[in-house]
Amino acid sequence: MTGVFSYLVFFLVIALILGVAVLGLNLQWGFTGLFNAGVAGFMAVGGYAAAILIGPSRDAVAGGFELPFVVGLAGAMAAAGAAAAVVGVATLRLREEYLAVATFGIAISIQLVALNWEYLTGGTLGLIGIPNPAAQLADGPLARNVLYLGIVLAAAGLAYAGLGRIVQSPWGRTLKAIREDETAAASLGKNPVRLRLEAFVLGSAIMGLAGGLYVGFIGYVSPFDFQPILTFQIWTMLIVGGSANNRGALLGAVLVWAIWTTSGFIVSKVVPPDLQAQSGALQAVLIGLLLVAMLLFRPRGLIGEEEHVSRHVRP
Amino acid sequence: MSEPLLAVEGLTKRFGSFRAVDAAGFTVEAGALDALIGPNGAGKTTLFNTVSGLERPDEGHVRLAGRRIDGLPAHEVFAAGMARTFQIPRPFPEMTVLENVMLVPSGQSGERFWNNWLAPRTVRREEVRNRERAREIIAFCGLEAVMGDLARTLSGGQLKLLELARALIAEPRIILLDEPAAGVNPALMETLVEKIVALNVQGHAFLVIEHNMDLVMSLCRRIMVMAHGRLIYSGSAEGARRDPAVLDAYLGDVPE
Amino acid sequence: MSGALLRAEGVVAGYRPDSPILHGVSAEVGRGEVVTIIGPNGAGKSTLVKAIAGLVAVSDGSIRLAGNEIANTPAHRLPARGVAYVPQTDNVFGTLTVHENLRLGAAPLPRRAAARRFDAAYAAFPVLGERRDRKAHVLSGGQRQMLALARALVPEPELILLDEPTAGLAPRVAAEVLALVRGLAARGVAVLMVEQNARAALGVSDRGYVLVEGRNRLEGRAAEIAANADLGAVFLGRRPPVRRPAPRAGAG
Amino acid sequence: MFLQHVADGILSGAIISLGAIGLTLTMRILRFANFAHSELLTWGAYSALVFVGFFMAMDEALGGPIGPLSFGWALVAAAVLAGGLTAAVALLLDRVVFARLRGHAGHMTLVFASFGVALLVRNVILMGFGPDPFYYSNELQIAVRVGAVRVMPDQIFVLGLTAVLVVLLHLFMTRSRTGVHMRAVAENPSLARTSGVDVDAIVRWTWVIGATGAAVAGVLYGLTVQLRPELGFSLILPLFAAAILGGTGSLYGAVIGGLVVGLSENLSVMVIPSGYKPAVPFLLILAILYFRPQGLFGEPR
Repeated sequence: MTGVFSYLVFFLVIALILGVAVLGLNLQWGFTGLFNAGVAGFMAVGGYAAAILIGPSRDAVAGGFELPFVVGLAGAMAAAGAAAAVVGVATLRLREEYLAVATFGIAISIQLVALNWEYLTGGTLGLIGIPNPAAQLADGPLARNVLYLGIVLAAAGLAYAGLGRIVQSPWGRTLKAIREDETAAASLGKNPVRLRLEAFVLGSAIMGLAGGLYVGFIGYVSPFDFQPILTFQIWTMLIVGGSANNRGALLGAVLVWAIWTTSGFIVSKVVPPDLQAQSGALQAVLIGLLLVAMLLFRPRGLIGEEEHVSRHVRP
Repeated sequence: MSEPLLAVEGLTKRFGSFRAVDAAGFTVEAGALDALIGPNGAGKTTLFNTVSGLERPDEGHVRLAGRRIDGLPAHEVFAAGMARTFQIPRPFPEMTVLENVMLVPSGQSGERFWNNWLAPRTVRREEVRNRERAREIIAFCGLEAVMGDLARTLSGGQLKLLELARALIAEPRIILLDEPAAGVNPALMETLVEKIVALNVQGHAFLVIEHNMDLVMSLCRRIMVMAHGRLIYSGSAEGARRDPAVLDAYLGDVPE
Repeated sequence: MSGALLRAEGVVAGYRPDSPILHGVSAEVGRGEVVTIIGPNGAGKSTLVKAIAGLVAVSDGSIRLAGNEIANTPAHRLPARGVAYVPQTDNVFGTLTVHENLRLGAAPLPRRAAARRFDAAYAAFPVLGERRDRKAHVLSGGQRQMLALARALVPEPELILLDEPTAGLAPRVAAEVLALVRGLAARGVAVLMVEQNARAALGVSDRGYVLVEGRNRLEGRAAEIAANADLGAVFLGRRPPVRRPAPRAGAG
Repeated sequence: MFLQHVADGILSGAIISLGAIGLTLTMRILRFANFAHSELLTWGAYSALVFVGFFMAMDEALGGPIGPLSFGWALVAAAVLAGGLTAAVALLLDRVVFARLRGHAGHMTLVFASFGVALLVRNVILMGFGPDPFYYSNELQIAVRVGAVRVMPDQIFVLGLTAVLVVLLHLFMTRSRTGVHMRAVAENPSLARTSGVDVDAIVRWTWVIGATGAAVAGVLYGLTVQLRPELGFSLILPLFAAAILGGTGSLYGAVIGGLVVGLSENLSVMVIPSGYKPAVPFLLILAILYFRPQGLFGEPR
């Protein structure tokens, strides 16, 4: 029974961390219509930033500032936001496809930096020994994980509440108007470039937060934690849950992560261990099918967009 | 008082070698209700687009209450006090009528991201005021019954009224209406005309592109006629009907 | 007019089914006849030719070509059935050469039949032959209009639909284009033309229709329509100005 | 060294050009950025591998090398079949996924779907063939010296074939009726339609040409480098860079863009650590979007 419980805790920690990233993506795609093909890259930037800020000091590697976890998370958000600003300034004025291409490119480039800039990232070995903030307060792995789940819940709750509030603010209303009709919004006095950039940077910062939470939980960071498949998983979570709906985003995260881990479990029982790569591929095919099928047959996701007026105006 | 509300001077907009607007010049006085008419392809909508900042002029000046606004992006022209509507209405379809209108006022502090966190009370106060104002204007435009409906569910005529409401809440110095009556059924058209006249009586200035000539001739005090990108007539409706150049613009020249 | 090639009757059409632009328009064109449609802005003139050309959905009424219903035929099938359409703007392929533009005209023809038609086109429009391998975007406005006409004529259509063929042209060039249009009819082609330049267009036409707000208003011989005293009122309205209270000065 | 990098750059640039031609055509005619295009290279490369095995099983001699080249007629025949099969797959994908979304959904949904399709294709290949690399031939080749540069006979073949294909494509686009129609649809679909062009047929032709080019590029990549399931994935950025550099929709732009990308990648190792080489196309894309978004040869919009 404790086995099931501890697995459930572990499952929820990861699912909710991914859920935070999905919330960030939802701000970009769901509420602003920005296509970010480099989610994993922005999470990686956050993960590494957090690791450098909170990790132990080491020879031959930068960082090791041993700062508090919260500072690490703030740094994760700032670093991912800054990366987004660089890409956004170049592409947000142009055809929307170019943002997709550029974000895809930055994710690849970030991975290259992670692999090659050993002084900063530890190269292929990554950065290890990142202190888990829950470990200092709890004894034993289960208690630690439960406590960390609390941290993740708090972070996800904050992101959810904060985003919920901001998308219903005049800021969010303007964002939505720009998504619907940029020309009309501009001729009603709104500056599309500024707002898009803000939403893109904020969404990416939230992805960075997810990256920081992930690193704090598993205790190390390496280039192999933020593979391109992660971007697909997060996209699928958003599409399954229903974009432009934050409840849908979290629901999609838990649901798709459940499908992913269950399928991984089944595949590992069925496929011989020497065909590991193939079993991973089978899982990826499942995700791909799910994404395409949702787009074709239920494009609004499980929970579609909600109609909401400014939060100060609800009856 | 010597400064006209809107002054357009030598305005030219080229697309390739084609001069869609060709050295157009005119003024609109405060409190005016002027019409801009002309045959298809005369450059009326391009003139609107160029004046309202959606297109950059190639030559010429536009002054609004004395201030140069040519070359400014659309959102800054709007902030300077000029609102416009579109020939084919451009609502935000997935937003309610109320949201469509509340969106508009410039300089809402809640439009700045951080103000929503740092000054939530100011934002709330403004929103409440904004909502009251939006409700009044929506009611004035006769859209009270659909205030909470998504804009995509509105009829063509209701969308025209929504566009008018969105323009009104900004309290612009001048409103450019691009074919307010196109695709509107006669009953709603009466309402629309009533609203425009009532607003004009209150002092709002309008410049109207309209194809329905009976409407233009009865609604507007001054008529400007545009042909081949140029302004060829400015004066009364009666005069326009008798002006040979205007007739030529509509019916073409007799070939030599 | 009983032997009309094109007979449109009670055509209801528009971009959105719930708000049609044409509310039951009828028109006929015979072989060798030039027919012009005029009317104020928003009358539905262009919509009518687009509906005949298969670009706008027809929700009611009929469009018959030599007795066969062609309403809602996919646009790309109409050239093979003898209907050519020249739009008002963007009516040549600027990135293609003059000759390649003519090859587009041969799209509905069997491959072998084309070459002879090109020779005929260059004979009819010598100016195009001189610029055979130039990209179309370097042509002047009048030359473009000729190229658009030449392209439309390559498959030897029975009916040609022209949407404002003189728009944006200098008066002298416009007159040349209209003379060409008259020449088409002399070869037995039926021409249906929308024109802004009503007097000039009626001057080369046999008959004319006046549309107002998606309905037939006047029809008849071209000269009669051009001479109709009501024409100005059709375009510029007839209702007297309404008296309104004076505005409050200076406010707003 | 410099000349060697130039030679290698032209070679990889040639392959990128072939792939980018199809990508730029889809971006222009189908009007969306197809992230699945580069997976067609992988598909083509692997299906040629299967056909080679098939021919070799029929007659061992077909695998024998042609002259100084490392491969035999089996690969030539296999490449032709792979081109056909890849075109068929592209048409199938269009029918099942893209055509259903075209016109209804927003065009970014198409981009989105192309991501899903790319993931599917890549992982189906990974499932079938595993992660280890394959080669068409185990023959060793002796490099020939051309001035200061060492090249393999296969590499000369790749360059020659690419040049021939580009010339053939040019002739197709300017001489054949379908080619002229394709260019017309790319410029103005509505006018093409009213001139009597069946635009749906042109869309199918676009897929066929793009996919065939992709398959050949994939085979050439497999021949000069190796076959890996991530072959196409690693080429996504170079292909987009070539298409955007050349000005979206321009065939010759894509060819020159491909060469620029290949050369920049290979010359970059002289200034930056080679581990960063795959980021070069991204930097090119950013630079071009900053300074000349219409591409090197495009008209400003």
